Amino acid sequence: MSAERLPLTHDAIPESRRHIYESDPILSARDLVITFGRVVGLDGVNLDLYKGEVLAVIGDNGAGKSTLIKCITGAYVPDSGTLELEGKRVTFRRPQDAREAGIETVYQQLAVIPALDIASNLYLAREERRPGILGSVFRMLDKKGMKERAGTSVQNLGIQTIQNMGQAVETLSGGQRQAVAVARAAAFGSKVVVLDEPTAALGVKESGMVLDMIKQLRDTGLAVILISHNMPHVWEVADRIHIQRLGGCAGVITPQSHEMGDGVAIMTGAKTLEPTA
Amino acid sequence: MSAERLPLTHDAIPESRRHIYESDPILSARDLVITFGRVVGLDGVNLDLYKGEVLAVIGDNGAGKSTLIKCITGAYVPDSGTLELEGKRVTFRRPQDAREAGIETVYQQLAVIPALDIASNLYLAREERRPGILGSVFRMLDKKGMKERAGTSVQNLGIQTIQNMGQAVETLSGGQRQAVAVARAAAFGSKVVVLDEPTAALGVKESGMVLDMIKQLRDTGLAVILISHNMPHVWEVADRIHIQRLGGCAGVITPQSHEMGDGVAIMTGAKTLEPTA
Amino acid sequence: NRSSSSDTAAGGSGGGEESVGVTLITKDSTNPFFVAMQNGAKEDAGKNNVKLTVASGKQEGDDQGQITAIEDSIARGDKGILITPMSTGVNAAIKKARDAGLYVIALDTPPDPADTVDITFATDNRLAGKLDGEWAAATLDGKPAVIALLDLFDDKIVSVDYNRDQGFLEGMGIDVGDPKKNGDEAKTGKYTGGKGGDYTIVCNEASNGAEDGGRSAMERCLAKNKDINLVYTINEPAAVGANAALKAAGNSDAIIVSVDGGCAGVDSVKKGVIGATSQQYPLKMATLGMEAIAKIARGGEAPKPTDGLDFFNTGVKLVTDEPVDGVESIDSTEGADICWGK
Amino acid sequence: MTTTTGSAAAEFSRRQQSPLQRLQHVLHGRPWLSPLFLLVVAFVAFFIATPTFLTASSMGILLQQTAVVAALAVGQTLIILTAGIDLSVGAVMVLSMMVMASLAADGGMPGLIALLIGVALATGAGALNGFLVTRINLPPFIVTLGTLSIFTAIALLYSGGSSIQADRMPRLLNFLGEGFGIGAFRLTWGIVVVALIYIVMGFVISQTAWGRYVYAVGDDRESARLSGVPSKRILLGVYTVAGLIYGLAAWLLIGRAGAATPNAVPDANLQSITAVVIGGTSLFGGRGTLIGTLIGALIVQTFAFGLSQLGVDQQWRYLAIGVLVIVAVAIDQWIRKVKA
Amino acid sequence: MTTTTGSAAAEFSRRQQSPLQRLQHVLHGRPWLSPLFLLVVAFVAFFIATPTFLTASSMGILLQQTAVVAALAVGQTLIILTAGIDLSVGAVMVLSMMVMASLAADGGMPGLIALLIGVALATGAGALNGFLVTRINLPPFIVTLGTLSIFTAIALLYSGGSSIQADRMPRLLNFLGEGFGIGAFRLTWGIVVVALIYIVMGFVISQTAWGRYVYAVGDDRESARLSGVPSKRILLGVYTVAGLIYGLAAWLLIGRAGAATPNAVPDANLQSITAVVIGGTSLFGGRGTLIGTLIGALIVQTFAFGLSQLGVDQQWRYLAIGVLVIVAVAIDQWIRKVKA
Ligand SMILES: Nc1ncnc2c1ncn2[C@@H]1O[C@H](COP(=O)(O)OP(=O)(O)OP(=O)(O)O)[C@@H](O)[C@H]1O
Ligand SMILES: Nc1ncnc2c1ncn2[C@@H]1O[C@H](COP(=O)(O)OP(=O)(O)OP(=O)(O)O)[C@@H](O)[C@H]1O
Ligand SMILES: [Mg+2]
Ligand SMILES: [Mg+2]
Repeated sequence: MSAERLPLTHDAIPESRRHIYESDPILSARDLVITFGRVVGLDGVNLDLYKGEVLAVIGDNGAGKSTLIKCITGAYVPDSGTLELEGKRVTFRRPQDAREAGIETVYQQLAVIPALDIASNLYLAREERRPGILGSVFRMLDKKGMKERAGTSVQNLGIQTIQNMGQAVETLSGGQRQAVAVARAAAFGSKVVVLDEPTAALGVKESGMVLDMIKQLRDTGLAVILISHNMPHVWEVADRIHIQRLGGCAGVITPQSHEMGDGVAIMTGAKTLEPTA
Repeated sequence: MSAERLPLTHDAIPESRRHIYESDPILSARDLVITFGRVVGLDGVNLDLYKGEVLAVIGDNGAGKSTLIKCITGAYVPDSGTLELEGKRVTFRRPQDAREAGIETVYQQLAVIPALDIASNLYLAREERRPGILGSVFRMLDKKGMKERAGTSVQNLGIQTIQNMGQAVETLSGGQRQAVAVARAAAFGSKVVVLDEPTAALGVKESGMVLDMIKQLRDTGLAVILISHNMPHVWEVADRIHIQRLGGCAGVITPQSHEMGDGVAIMTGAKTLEPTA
Repeated sequence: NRSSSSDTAAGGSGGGEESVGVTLITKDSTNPFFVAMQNGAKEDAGKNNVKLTVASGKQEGDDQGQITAIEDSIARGDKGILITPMSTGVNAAIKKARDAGLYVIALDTPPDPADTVDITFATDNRLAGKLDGEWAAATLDGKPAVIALLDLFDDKIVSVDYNRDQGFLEGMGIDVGDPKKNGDEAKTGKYTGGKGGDYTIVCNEASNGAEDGGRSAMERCLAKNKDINLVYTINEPAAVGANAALKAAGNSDAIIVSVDGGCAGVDSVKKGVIGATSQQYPLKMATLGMEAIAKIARGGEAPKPTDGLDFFNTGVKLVTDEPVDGVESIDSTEGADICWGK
Repeated sequence: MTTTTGSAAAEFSRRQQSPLQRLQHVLHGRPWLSPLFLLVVAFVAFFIATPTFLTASSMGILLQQTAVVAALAVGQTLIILTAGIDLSVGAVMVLSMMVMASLAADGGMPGLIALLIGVALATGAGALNGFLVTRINLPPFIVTLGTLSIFTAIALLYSGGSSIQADRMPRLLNFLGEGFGIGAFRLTWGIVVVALIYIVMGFVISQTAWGRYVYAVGDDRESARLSGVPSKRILLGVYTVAGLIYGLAAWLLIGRAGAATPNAVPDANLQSITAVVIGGTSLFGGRGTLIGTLIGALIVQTFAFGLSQLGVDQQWRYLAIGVLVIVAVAIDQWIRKVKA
Repeated sequence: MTTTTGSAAAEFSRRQQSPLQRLQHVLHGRPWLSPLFLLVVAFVAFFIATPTFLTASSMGILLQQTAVVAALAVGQTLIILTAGIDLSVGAVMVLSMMVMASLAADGGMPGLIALLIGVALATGAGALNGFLVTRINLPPFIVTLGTLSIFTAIALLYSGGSSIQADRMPRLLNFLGEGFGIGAFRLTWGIVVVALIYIVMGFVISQTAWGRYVYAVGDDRESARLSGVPSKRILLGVYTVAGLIYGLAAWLLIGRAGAATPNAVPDANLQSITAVVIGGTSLFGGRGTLIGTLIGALIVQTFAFGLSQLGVDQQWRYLAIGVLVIVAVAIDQWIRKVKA
């Protein structure tokens, strides 16, 4: 049933991590196309994602990275193209569908609710109920518990400047807000975690902690898609790198097969990647 | 009339650039304090900015960087503290006041109008009118001219993926949107340009072009405040570095006096800066 | 009984004649008075081979709605218009219609000036109020009157509102100040109707002419003075609401008077909820008006005003089961037979 | 008192708070305190100005007069919290009222069945609004503007414009108008029903996930959607629940008016919206409380009642209410903005 | 045809466009095309259904019937573009009308002076709304809900509820009701004034910086402020200009009704808002056009007129208009969403 695998540049993947690519991809996208009026968003993009790997997506501004992951996570419904999760065809009509299938996403625009506080945002659509009859019959939220756990999650990302966990998210600094979104994805992703520029607004220390978190997620067997403009970050954590260019895919490389400079050159079109067999 | 200068670590500034500090600061802030309910935003911050210099502001997430520049540019009115522009006391009640005084700002949240197109956003509150009677009497906008010039400005920042200059800003990618905001500040700043994380969403090439732009602005005699989490960028372009920590200023260093690692250590509180005489 | 209308209709109308377009324009479509008028007219339209279009303002005060309806009627090529004019604001439009050759009959409310329309089929709202007042004064039999006035609106001033209210006070023998302004009379003094006596006006409250509004209005009046013994209401729905409030407050002595004499209202008289109500005949107005227009359109003669009046009086009768001397009235059984003018 | 997380944050907020700042903080968390303050002021003022205002019987009446609008305002609050608006609230109530009354009076149905059909109809009407908002993606203002005309017209056509008196209906339909009380302070069963509606819905929107979704959808619908909130289902639910509440209000209104009339509460939409907004709920969605709405409804009614007790003329009263609306919200803004 | 910038972008958009996509693009740039389409459909349908609809005289009448609401809707559009709403539109107009009529009729003032005072009063009333919105920072809904009551009450108290006939006023005040025409197609000077208002304001909001600020403030007030747009001044200006337009509408209305009546056009607020929204303007601000508003006003009036020519009864007409409002906006949504 499942789509044919995309070719892998096996030799460029270190021995220690080859086992990842022995099983079938957890997520495959084929020929994704989306247009907005006369603007072309995606122009037939293919993507394979394996359990336990970090797939980075890089590309110029406006290359279609965010559009690509939106099509994968149900935020956009592509005009054409197919999606397979664990070998089964899926169509996500809404982000909720993708979430329920185990794909957790941090969108570039963060998707936090300004007026709700940090804990409410972290647990949004994942609320926990009180134990006992209050929870089961009256469906009462466990506000206190969620607040405490939210505090821990955010601190785990190194954000220590939040003075009041009951603060509305709209009053947070850009980086604090991003930390809330990232903490949410990390807490709830069960199969795939998609991060669209998760460290853009974060400080040095906080970024480092997010990278650690990504590695942890990968090690527990989740698949991670990381979009970033920070090449050192990408080269540090990625297993493979999908290069997006002008709405299409300009090729997939690995940190081992190519230098950062090459990656940047390919993504800006200064160099083209010869198709590998 | 004007406030006493803050001490400068003169010896840490390269000979070639010392002349900058001979004239009086173009902008001085003293004892800025702002609170939001029971949240402390700024806790008595001082800042001097000189013509022709790039002053970087670094600090952890939530350290008060954005709050600081909002107080300087009229977006917030501080609870107490004074502001001097070219030696004269000023109070900015609205961003418009600061703009009219020659301070152009890119806020972290960008402040673009989603439904307006790129050119309209670039020229917002700076519109150009048609020549002749159409402009002077009928106050008709020079839409075509603005559109053309806007196209050039955005391309100068290396953003080549914008397919249609009439696109509403809400349909742009995160980086494209940021480029629009940066292009605006660059085009109109006459004395001071303030950039709050201008490269957060930008690609490698585009970031490089923004750094070049900053240097250009500095060379033409403008003062630039740059907030960034990207230490290599900061160390590349900054003349001095203001370190913000927990709402206060943890000290001012220069790329020559301190290593990046030291800067990060100070900003996270791992190290403290001995007050220099 | 409908004999009056079918008599006249029998003369000319036959199946073969071309139908005559008539538009009935009321003030609104929710006041039971106008609803009765519309329904009655619709039922009788076939008899005269009239093609009737019913229109109205959106609500009381909607001059523009009536003007629009008049223009629509002209454009449609109707032969005549029956209208309860909202205010003098529609006079110009009526003139336009007459200039265009339409025969315009005012119903219920005479326009100001009266010759704005071809003829008016109306009742006298002031007289309706007056009958209530006279009856109430006589019924009180010299006792002091503690009066609540439940008017129509507080956000608009309309002629029915002050005509009925001020007519009632005049009937009681109380001096009204400005006859077109509610609430500017002295709050206490002597009434001269019946045997005469002291009066106190507790309140003027707007009821919106509906049960819920009538109830709220009455409650406010009662909070000010629980000894109210005479309640004037703009129409019977308001009276029903007032009665509910009185009952809840344990006040069973107050007399309620009202205007309209609709079928439900007469029933309320029979049950003793309302002491007396001035009955008007909207249905009669509408059917007579339609007949007249049909007749004229087919070359017949125009109707004439009632002798001594500048309008064709369709009459007002006081309906009560406790008649008093000196005030002519009919009882509720009789009133029920002719309610709304059927 | 403060849940400070981590030492850095603790260090951050070491400043002392002035009493005013503390007041502001309290108000920030409980935005309905400032309308409450206004309500109390109004009570004191009217108490001083007129002896007939603060009496047991007056208070009972005030509550009864507030009941219907207060009930409608619950549905309106839910909808406004989702950044919508409901102009059809009165129309739905009237339609439901006419249907339940006529089924019982003319159709000879048992009261309970007529009541259930009437409430179900209102629920369906609400669901129709919700359907148009979520499936056809129309702005709520448009949808309810349209259904306002539609439901009103249907109610008029169905009832032929005439009203149905209470004595023709079974007791159940009138039951909410019946009262009980201690001395002169009389309450009706209708007030009890309204209180229950507030308690239940207050619990639901503040303590359950559904309630949180209502706020989230109203504050930022796209972000809520991206966060996995089933925003369409929530919206549909909100409109449906609102319809159900309007159905209950219809029952209430029969008891209150002692009749079912097609022109009852003609300005129900403005009245209910006014209560919601005076109660501190934002018309842009996502911010507000039910308790605020209740206070808002009470404020308007208190003013109307108090001014009438003072014997103020009708047109002047109309003017005063206009001023009140503005002043109430201005005070609210001012109190919240107080800064040390 | 496309202003592609740079080769990369050119390469990006090399795809062919289907005709449907092109249609969608056209509609995207001119959102008023879809209400226009509906208007045309309505014209054709009524033309077929009744002979009295598409005649020269009927068309003249249709325009006259639309004029007042169309004028009010210009002010309403401006305010809605700033994410506000004006409930006081009818009240301001009526107050201004009563004052200008009574100054001329009872006060014996020359027509021009009475007119100017009346229009100035309306402008002032608009400015008061604007002041409350910008300085006291109140939501426009609240402000205009309050001033709706206030202005209405003042107009009633001032006029004592009685109307003033045209023959008591100088000709100038009636002038806009006078007509001219070619054969049966008669226009009034009022229609000319309305056309001028549309042309002038259409130019202002689409071609000047002020117009652009109106959109910017409405779309995102905080961003506009941060961009240096003097948002308070713009808002104050918008409300003031709207007031001025309502003053002109008052003049128009005297001519149209041949009298000044204190209760005229009681649902002016809903009518004008309906026109704006059917015309494709978003109630959340920042998106919309004046030409759309004009078409919106025409659509509603066309339906009402056409149905009445068909002899449809009032209640059914209300129902039909309700359906129309929903269908009109639904079609609009649908057309814009068409995808290849
Ligand atoms: N809703 C939309 N309507 C029109 N154009 C759109 C829309 N969404 C995206 N685009 C366009 O599609 C292209 C790809 O955008 P996308 O957000 O995927 O870029 P990106 O690779 O994520 O860039 P960045 O690094 O700046 O975030 C851009 O040119 C953008 O203008
Ligand atoms: N309007 C507000 N209300 C309450 N708290 C606020 C408000 N604005 C800012 N804060 C708080 O002030 C602190 C400083 O925020 P600021 O935005 O200045 O941080 P920053 O240094 O710019 O951080 P980042 O690098 O993440 O952008 C944060 O803790 C934030 O929560
Ligand atoms: Mg992106
Ligand atoms: Mg910041």
